[in-house]
Amino acid sequence: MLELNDINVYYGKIHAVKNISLKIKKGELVALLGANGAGKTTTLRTISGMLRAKSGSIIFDGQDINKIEAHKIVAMGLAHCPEGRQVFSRLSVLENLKIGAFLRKDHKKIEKDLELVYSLFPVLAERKNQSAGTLSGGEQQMLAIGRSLMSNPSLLLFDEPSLGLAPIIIEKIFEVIKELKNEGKTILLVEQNAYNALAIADRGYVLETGNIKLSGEAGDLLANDEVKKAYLGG
Amino acid sequence: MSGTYLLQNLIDGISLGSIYALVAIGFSMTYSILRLINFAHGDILMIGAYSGLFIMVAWQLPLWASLLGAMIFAAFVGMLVERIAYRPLRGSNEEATLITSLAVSIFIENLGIMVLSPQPRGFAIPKFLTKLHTINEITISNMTILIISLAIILMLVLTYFVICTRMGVAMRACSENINAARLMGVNINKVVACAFAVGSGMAAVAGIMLAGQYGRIEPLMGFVPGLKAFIAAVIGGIGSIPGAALGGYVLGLSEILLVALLPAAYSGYRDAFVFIILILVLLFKPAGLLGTLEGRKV
Amino acid sequence: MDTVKKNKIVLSVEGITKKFKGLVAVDNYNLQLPEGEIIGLIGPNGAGKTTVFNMLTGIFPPTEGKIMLAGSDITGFRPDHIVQRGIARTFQNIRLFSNLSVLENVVIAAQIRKKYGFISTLCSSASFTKEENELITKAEEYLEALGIAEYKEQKAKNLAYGIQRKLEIARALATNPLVLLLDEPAAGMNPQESIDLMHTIRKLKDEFNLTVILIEHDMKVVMNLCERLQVLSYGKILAEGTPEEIRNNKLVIDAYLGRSTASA
Amino acid sequence: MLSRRDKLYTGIALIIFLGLLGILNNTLSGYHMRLINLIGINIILVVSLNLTNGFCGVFSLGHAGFMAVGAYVSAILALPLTKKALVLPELPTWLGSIEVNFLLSLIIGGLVAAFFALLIGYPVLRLSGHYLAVATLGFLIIIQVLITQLSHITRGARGINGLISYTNVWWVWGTVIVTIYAVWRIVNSSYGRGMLAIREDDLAAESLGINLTSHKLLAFCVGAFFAGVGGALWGHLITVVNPLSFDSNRTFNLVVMSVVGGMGSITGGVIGATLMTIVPELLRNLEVGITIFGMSIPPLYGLSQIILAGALILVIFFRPHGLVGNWEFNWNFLKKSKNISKTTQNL
Amino acid sequence: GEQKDAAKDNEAAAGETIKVGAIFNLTGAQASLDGPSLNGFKLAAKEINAKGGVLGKQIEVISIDGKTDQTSATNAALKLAEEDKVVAMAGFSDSNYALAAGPTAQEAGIPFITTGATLPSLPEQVGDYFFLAPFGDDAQAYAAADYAVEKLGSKTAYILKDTAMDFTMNLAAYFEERFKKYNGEDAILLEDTFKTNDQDYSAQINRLKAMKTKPELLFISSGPSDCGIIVKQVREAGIDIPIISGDGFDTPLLIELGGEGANVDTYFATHTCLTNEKELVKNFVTAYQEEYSREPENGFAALGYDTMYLIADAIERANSEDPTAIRDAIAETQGFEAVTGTISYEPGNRVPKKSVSVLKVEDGKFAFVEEVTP
Ligand SMILES: Nc1ncnc2c1ncn2[C@@H]1O[C@H](COP(=O)(O)OP(=O)(O)OP(=O)(O)O)[C@@H](O)[C@H]1O
Ligand SMILES: Nc1ncnc2c1ncn2[C@@H]1O[C@H](COP(=O)(O)OP(=O)(O)OP(=O)(O)O)[C@@H](O)[C@H]1O
Ligand SMILES: [Mg+2]
Ligand SMILES: [Mg+2]
Repeated sequence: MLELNDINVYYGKIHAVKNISLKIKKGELVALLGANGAGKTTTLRTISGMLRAKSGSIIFDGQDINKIEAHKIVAMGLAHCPEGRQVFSRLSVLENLKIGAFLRKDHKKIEKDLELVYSLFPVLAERKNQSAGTLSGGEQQMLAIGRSLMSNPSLLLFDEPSLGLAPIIIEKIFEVIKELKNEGKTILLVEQNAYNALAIADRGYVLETGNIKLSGEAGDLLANDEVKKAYLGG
Repeated sequence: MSGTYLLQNLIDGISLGSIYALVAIGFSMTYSILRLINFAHGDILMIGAYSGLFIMVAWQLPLWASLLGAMIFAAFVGMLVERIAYRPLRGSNEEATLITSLAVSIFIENLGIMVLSPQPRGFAIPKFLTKLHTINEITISNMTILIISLAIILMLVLTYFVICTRMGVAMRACSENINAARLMGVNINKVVACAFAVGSGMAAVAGIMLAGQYGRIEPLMGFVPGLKAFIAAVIGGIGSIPGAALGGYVLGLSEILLVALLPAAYSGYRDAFVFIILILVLLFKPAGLLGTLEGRKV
Repeated sequence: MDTVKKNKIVLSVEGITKKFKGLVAVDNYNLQLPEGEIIGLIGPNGAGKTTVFNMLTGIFPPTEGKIMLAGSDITGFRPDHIVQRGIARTFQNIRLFSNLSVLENVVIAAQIRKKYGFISTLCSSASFTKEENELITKAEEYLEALGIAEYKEQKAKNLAYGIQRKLEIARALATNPLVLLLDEPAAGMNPQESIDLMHTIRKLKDEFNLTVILIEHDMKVVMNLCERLQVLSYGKILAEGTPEEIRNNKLVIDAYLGRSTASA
Repeated sequence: MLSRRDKLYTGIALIIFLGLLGILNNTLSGYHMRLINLIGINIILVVSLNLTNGFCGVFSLGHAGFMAVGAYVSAILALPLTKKALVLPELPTWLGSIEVNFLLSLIIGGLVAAFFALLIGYPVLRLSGHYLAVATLGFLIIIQVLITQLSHITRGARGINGLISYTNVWWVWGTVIVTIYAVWRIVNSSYGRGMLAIREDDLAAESLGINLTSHKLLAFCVGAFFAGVGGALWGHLITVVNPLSFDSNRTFNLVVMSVVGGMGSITGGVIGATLMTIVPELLRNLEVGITIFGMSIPPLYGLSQIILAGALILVIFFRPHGLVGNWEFNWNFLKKSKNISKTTQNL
Repeated sequence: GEQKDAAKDNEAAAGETIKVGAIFNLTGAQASLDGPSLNGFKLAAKEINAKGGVLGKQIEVISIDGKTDQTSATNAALKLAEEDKVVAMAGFSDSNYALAAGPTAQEAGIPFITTGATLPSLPEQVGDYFFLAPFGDDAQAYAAADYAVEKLGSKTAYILKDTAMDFTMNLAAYFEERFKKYNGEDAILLEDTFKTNDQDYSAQINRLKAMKTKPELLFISSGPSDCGIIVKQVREAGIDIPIISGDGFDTPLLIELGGEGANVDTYFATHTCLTNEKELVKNFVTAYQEEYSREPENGFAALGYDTMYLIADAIERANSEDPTAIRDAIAETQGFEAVTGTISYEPGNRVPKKSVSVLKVEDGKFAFVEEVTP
């Protein structure tokens, strides 16, 4: 479904992503791990068209999307829940969610998805008319996840969805992600919380300073000594 | 001071305020999305007025047609300016875009002086618009009525557009966070171009109204209204369309009423008083009349 | 732990409340904080933890209640006055001076105690030079203490996330506080980095004789570091006690911890 | 802080520079010397503007207003008594009967401007961003109105003419050196760091013990002081001041110089002011009618401004943070060749 | 920018040219006044050159844009004096800029004739190298007051003046002085103000309408850019007492913008009437039309034209290219016939004694009413 071939990404002179290749099959949940600054966010931003790879190709649904503008990639069925939430702070919670469904025209289904998001995150229903900027950090994170679900995507990119959340919510979010996978969505998950991520993922990649260092089945990675030492705190 | 005197001044203030409001609304369209103080907005207004005059004189078309034509032409120029001068700087710092817009303004003004000659020209409006109505010693011309109603109609239409249409929602999203808007599938180039088109079209309307009301156009006519639009938009609250309109009315009304209410010997102090009022407004409402202070969320 | 309890109270908070247009973000929050303690403030997202910090540091004045630091009332003081009295903080969303160097970031915080005046600045007097040099040495010490001295010439925005977090702590320390407020210092760190951070905080506490309030969602860090925990929920204190007590508190499990974390 | 080596280099450079000025002063035509003086005055204005707009992040559009205050105060004070009775007969007696030497009039002009900055800054500096820009623009307009209306002191729209052309290369460049020195001292002190912190994140700065108001006020007042002195020098160069001399266009002009050079840098201010003074004069030479193949094209007045505008857009396009950004001049390039690459990289 | 008019080969033939400097504000707010002036100035130079120039040499007009900016104006003057070595300079329709550039010329010892600034004290303020080509504000204001009192029989007046311009403030002051001399201290019923380019005068007009005793005359002291709009708005508000003003009204804009309103009792005192039947005037108008394919935009075009001839005449009489000699010759000018009237400088006075024309708007045209020498 998604295939990255030898992509290289730069910020000016900084070479943030070096020759990365990865593959995600339809319906798979893949975890992308790595220390701070490894290039995880950069990779996701390149996939969703926010950044351009200098070389390499990104194949999504059989089409090279590296030169395609971000909004067209979204129209192809990709949703990206960005790092740092990026909610529209002066718009209300409800408006934020509606913008998530910006490209959709099936109003009935949108209403249904809205209910679904509310049932996943009841706080959002309580706060639906509050402006998003005044939500607490965790509430904003829920809003960002909810918003990315609203486009009814086939491929989801999550960038550290558990950042700053209460344990009980983290649990919930991983459940939600698992459920999404069960529904048949394809998911690329960037996480610091490597335990939880690998626990629900099919496969994983480990990035280090812009390079892919390790990859394999989730279970194997969990058991890998190197991974344990570097990322699992043991 | 008689009631009619006050009423007459109120009407005149609203009429002047309507023109400021028209300019300010257009200004704030682009201002809210790109945080761009578009000093060239006043010059687009000038282009709108000249093209309106051209359509009326050269093609002998009626006022509504020249309004429409001028809007289209100004929208085109606005989009062109955005494409050439502002888009390459998208996402850059505020000062950079500010200077660019100043440069664009200098460019257009001097081109105007070279091409159109610095001589002011008369701008004649159809006879029926100059007709005066007198009720109880209060006079009001059809032109004034047209200006006020056009301002109100355009304001409502735009508010509807921004709140209810998809493009409008996309604009608001962009004005909050351009990158997140892209992730929602919003084509920001289209949105920004559209904002410039709408803003410039509004400027053209304002330009023709200004020219019609005062009967004169010249290449530098945009400078003062452009500055006032900036002031009005800020006073109203950055990014708020009703705010920009309100700011325009506050400015227009205070300019007229201060002269009317101050003794003649002090009317020269008008602008000082206007700005003292505006500074006071800002001190009590630091985010403008209708703006919301982005909460000190930590 | 008993010895700690006997210590005198540095920070005493009596019934502070914060309302935002109808929403009661914090409701009657109380705290008696003895010198040298690390207390954990946990609770669901939106419970009002950061708001408590904001009130303590003067970002918002509390709607009601009183804050006493080392015996004097600081309620409603401006943030800069409060830091001078001795409460420093880090921010949940990192707020470094991103275009300035790491060293400058810390010197800015350290200069809170400088004494030279404007005239000596203009004529570059001896006292000016001496104090400036002292400030830089001081700042370097704090960077050393957090183990990030090697980055001192770099711009803050070019640092990796974890380093930025540490820099925020160094910066807060440089104001020489009595009480340090840490707002989710481990957010965005992987488990190994969190553990390293935990050790750092403990070391700093001893080295600088600090009293700490810690907001954190990483239970491993909280449970290991704190002697006492307060749980906020919907702005109210839901529970208070030792990590052990909190871990087994049914209310807290339901509202915050969830089954798996509690059992982990 | 400068190392001993840097102090030496700076001293030598200063002596060479002053010597050069002396030589130029005796060889160049008055026209060219005037350009050199204008460059100096613009440097004073732009470097002082950078203190607020660049270092402190307080975007003020009121600089021309402070110039006006300084220029008028100094003009009125330094006008010889005989002329004063003629030109400004309505002055209050105490003002009408004093004549102050030029240096003192410059300083008083600057101080009065700084005092105005204190008055307006105290309420207004709590605003931020464009709100502050509008409020300071308002201040400029209020000053203009006052000058126009208080005609018994200022002669209103007529302006005060016949000022003695005290301003010469030594006054100007002496002030330039003082300005740069003072701003440089401030920037490299706790005050300057506080300003930078406020620019980067005012909330964090406040939470680290920085008093926002006093730091912003300091930047604003010092900036205004030098703007006042610069305005006074300008007035005694042109020898006539009137309200139109200090309008919003002049403020915008200064802002352009500041942004083109680099707002957060003294070096940037110097470069921006120099370029934006010289280039428009040079561009005048383009406004000449030419004859090609028997077709004569009349001179296109306004062409130089159009070209300048185009050039500005290009500069900003390639260097959105100005020509030097936040880079500051230093002597490192003299050290060793391997350091050269480092400095140019910073550029 | 500068411009070297004479073709290169021409120059070679004559050996060299006589350089005359022209500083006009060709861009910025003053451009609409100064542009026509420069046109007139250059037209005259061209005519003179076609007739063989002066002292057997061609005149080369070096023109620099003052950009409506005092700094640019002084730079330009210095450049002309020191780089281009002109023998005389001319320019500006506004005293602010004349006051900036004039002293530079004075210091360099080069005569400067302002084509359009009418502040009578200018020469006194700048020095003995500075001359006015037009009459002073006092002359036109007195002429207007005289006409109003003697011919229109006005006993009371209302004054509306632009406070942003030196010219309008002075004009109003001189008018007031003269009018009060005729009709007593209380003759001015109200004095109101506005600012250049205000565009909306309704508040002032409302106050005028609300006055208890209505004045018999409106004196409107405005510049060319505002006059039409003011007249239009005054008339639209239903006020039809006579309006009178100075040369600020001498612009086609008065008719174009004033519309019907301008046809109602609107008078002004100015330099000349371009529809005048005088030979000189007619020749000028045709030559201007031929050169620029449009009517002279305003009276300043004629003043620019006259100034060039005035300078050429002085050079001829001085029989020298020495600036000081030329200055002396200008100062001795007597009975010089120009489009804008006869120019004579009385000894020690560098404001010419010139006749003032009073014009009236009739059927959308300027009509000559009378010529007075106040
Ligand atoms: N806007 C930017 N400009 C310059 N460099 C950047 C920018 N964004 C990221 N980088 C650099 O690129 C590298 C990769 O960053 P990236 O954000 O992709 O890391 P990450 O793996 O997502 O880390 P984290 O876990 O902290 O989110 C880092 O060295 C970072 O400093
Ligand atoms: N400036 C504000 N205006 C309005 N409401 C606010 C503001 N700041 C916070 N709130 C509200 O107050 C509540 C408490 O917020 P706070 O940021 O203190 O939560 P928190 O406990 O820190 O949560 P998290 O763990 O997610 O950071 C939230 O519901 C939030 O929406
Ligand atoms: Mg990341
Ligand atoms: Mg929080």
